[in-house]
Amino acid sequence: MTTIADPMGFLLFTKGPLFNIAIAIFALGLAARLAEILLLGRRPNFAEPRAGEWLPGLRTVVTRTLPDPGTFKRAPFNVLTGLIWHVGFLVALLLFIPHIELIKGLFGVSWPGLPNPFVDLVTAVTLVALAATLVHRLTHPVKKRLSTIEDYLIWAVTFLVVLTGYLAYNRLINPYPLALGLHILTAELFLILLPFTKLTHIFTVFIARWYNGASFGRRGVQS
Amino acid sequence: MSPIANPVVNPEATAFNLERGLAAFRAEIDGPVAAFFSSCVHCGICAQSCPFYLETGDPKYTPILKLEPLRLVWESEFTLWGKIKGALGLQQRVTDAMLAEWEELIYDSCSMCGRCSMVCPVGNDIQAMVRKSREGMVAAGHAPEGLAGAAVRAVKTGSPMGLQWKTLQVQIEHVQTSSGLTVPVDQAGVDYLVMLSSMEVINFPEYLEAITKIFDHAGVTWTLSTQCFEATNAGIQIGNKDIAALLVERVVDAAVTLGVKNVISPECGHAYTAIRWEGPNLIGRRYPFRVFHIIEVMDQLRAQGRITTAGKELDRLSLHDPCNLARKSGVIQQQRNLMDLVAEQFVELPEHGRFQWCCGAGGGVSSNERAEPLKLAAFKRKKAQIEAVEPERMVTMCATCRTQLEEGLEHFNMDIPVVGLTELIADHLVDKEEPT
Amino acid sequence: MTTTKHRVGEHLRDQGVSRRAFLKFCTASASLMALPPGLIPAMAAALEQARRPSVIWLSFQECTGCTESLTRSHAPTVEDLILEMISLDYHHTLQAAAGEAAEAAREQAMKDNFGKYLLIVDGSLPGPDANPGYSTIAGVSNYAMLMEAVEGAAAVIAVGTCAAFGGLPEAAPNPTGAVAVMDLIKNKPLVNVSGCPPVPMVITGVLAHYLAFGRLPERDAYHRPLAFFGQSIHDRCYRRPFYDKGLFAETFDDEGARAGWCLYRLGCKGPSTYNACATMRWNAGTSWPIEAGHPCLGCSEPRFWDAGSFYAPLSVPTDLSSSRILTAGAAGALVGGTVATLARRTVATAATSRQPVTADELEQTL
Amino acid sequence: MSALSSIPVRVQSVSHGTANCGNAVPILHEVRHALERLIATGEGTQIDLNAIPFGPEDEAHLLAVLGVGEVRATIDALGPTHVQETAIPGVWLIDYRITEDQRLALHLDIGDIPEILRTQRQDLDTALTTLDARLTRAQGGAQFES
Repeated sequence: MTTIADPMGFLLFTKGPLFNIAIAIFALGLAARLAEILLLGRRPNFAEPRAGEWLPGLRTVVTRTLPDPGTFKRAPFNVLTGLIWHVGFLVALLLFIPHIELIKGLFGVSWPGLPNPFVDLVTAVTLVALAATLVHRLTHPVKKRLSTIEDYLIWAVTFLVVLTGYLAYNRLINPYPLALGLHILTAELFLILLPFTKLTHIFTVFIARWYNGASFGRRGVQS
Repeated sequence: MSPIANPVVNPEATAFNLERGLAAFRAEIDGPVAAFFSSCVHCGICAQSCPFYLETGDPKYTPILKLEPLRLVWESEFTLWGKIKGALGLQQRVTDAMLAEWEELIYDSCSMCGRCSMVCPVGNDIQAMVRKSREGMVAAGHAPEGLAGAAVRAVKTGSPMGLQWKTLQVQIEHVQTSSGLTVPVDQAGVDYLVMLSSMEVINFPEYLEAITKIFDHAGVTWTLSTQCFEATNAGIQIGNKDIAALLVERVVDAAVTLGVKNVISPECGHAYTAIRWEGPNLIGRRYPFRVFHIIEVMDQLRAQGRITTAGKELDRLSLHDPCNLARKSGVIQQQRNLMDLVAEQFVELPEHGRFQWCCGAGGGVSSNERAEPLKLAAFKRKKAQIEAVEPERMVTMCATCRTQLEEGLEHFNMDIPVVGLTELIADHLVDKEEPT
Repeated sequence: MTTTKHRVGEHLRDQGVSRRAFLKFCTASASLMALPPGLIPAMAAALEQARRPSVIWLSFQECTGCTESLTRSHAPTVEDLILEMISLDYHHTLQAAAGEAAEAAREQAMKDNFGKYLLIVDGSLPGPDANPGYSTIAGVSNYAMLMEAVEGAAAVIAVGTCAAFGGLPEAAPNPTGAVAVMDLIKNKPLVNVSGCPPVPMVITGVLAHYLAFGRLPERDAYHRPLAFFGQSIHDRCYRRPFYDKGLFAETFDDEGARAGWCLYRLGCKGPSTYNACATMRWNAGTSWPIEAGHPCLGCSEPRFWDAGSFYAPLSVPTDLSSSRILTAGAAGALVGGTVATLARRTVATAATSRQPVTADELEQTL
Repeated sequence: MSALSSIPVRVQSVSHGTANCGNAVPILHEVRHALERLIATGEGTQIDLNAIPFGPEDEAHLLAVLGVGEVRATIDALGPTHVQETAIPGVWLIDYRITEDQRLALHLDIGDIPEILRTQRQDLDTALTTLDARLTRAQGGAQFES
């Protein structure tokens, strides 16, 4: 049956077999990707270190979340829209109660959520900020030059995940099983694409920041 | 791992080619490179940290874009996804033409200042990857002529500028005459082996006299080595570990011959990072001595109370942190401690220390004649910083930075002299005559 | 049973129903059909003139819960009135006749009212490809009986989730090869009154609509009457304000449960379930599952038996297995490990076979 | 599973405050709009309270706000129907019940007088004949039953 004719069938397909396929591809792809990185490792470093690596590495993992004041002054729009939508996306992903239930179902861990209207507002802001990042990508000479088809694909998938979530929550697509099914479907697309595209940065960013912080930290610089 | 001469060199064949370059790129890929490329989201923030982009406005100078050849090698040969794409014929490959196009990006428009590595939101150490990319560029025959020439001269004459010991000898005699002190040469078992940079010897001869006075004042035992006086490393600048290792070995050999405990890198940025951080890895073993920058040594002496100064400079002084020394080596507070000894009015540039802006001449840009216009363009960022605080003089501690600052300020008709911090300290040592 | 020649108005007048009583009946019916009160006069006029139709009720793979729901509905007077308005000619559970006499009554009604009777079905039935022996009546397979009866039907009403969507018999692994009525009937007007069981007033509401307007009501994608299935339980739930505020019961015995907070986290399927429980309620309008403190099971939706645990929140996948994720992750680590090991070898090979650069070579380029 | 008796059962009343009355207020606003329309155009409105998702305390809250007015009538047709004017003139509460006193429907009627209270025009057709018959019988001295 088609999606329109059988929305509940569509929802159950996305919640059942497709979810399993998506999570399997995600887990496989991500584990492969992380193994690729971590097993490559680093060559031994014989230079006398000025300081340790672990703490500076961990510090950089945290501190790179916010820009230095100079960069913020030079690229406030880029920095702000990026920060806003990332924070919004994470709030919606991790603090929306239905999502917490999903994570609890998957991994057995849970935490307190935020009131739905607050998450709803955050989601709306996230959508606006995401739209702004697209405009910025299409207009700023550097981003225009850097961007590949993959960048636009990833933007589209990310935007659609948030948009369908917003539409489903606000029940702007009817019937609801169709709306929820579309949201789950786009989220699964996101999961499937994650290990094979730059979406991997969600996980590798911690490794990259750590390597950076460790390398600078070893030389006595807080990076 | 000193370089082994290839036994089957065919003089007819081109020494460098794409395949050799790709092999060199491949040999550079490690976990951090994979993590960095996996994490880049094309946000473009690195461009906001690059003087070459900011002052030209040309997006091709975006730092991460300079790494495209290395990224392609990584993606096509080191990722499952790239291999799948390759099997489907969808994977872009590095070509000789591409490397030719990238030569300007990797050499002329990058001073390896590392500012991009400091601001990248996902933590990519872009500067380190430019260094790695240069390995592939050299092996593929796409290194700039100016850098290749410097490397050849460094290997063949012992100095990238072709400077001979006999020239230095003349200077030593001049210093001894003017200061009345002895410049120790080939003294075994002393605390410090002092290395010099050719540019310093030629452009800023006052440095040698300054350290002679300071060490005499502080009671430090030290020496120069006739076996090797050159601290700079053209192999690092061109980006070739074989040449670089050969040059590092010379320093190590000299230090070992004299049995010194410490080696002092001069007022030069890349010489310090070359010998301090890259050197042991280039030769594949730890040193039997420690390495310090002259600024570190002076600050240690200051902290030990072995440097006593009198009087202060009364004019408004500001400080340029060399990238290699500050951001890339963590020597940031030391020069400020020393400035406090001798400066009445010290003003910081708006962004300094680890977030300072490059003068535009590092990373081999100054040895690459072709890059002259870009070098001058990048300097405008420094110029704007200097204009913001309006100092009467600039102080720095790297011969390359100092030359660039002098030339740049002169180009823009700004009457701001540049002085080396070591000389400034030497000028204020007690129980010495007024400087001439 | 009385003759079908009568019009509804006359028939009721004969039963001694006054105008005010009729108006009251129409008001109740409009309320059942969720029609706006403003339409009551028009509806009264239409019902007055309506003819009493013959109704044949077929029960297949079902539990009689739907019939129970209807006959035990809270408003017997109104139910009586509606049942007065139809001529229920065959319902093997309710009718007095049994055996061959019952089947004869069915045959007769079908013959007499060919093309005009209303066919009501409850229960799913083994499909044409399944073993017909799983469910027969008087030796006739459900499939054969349905196809025969549908021939002369003016419209079909599938009552209950089994008839509408296959329901429990169709749940995995569906041993009887059960199918829904709508899977077999494509060329007749059909309405699905789903629910396990359906709200009784919804059944009578659909009948009243058919009587008053001579056609089936507007339907959704699942052929359910929009008047009753147009809005989800969630949208009509009196606990919705708690959902909107983010106040949830997390166990059946916590403060939130006692304070009547939203039951989403206890597995309520209200957001994805379309039914009239929230406004019509059950048991004489006394209460309904959510008001009683239990999450909605989603019984009026297709495949609700196979939609995961009744007590798992809607956002949780139906077929969770963390071991599957771990297996995939382990496989990925293996693949990645292989790739990385090969890559390390590539690096090592490149490093050892790399031809060192010499100053002589560089000099040649100058 | 443990025995049912091992499950502690506590009956306690929970004070909801106004938490469960969230749906009464929108209805009151709807009544207000209907009143404005009645005043402006004379057009009446019926609101079917069965179609509103009411919590246990919504209805009580709504009726408490509307209050009790002067008129109270009961219609005996198909069970009792209670018509009650609220304290708001023009707002009537009509409670349709069947003989077992179970509710069929609950309406708010915003108008001069609810339709069901009026004499039905169609019934007037029989008014004269009914009266004439009774007159005849009255003149004959017969006793009446209602």
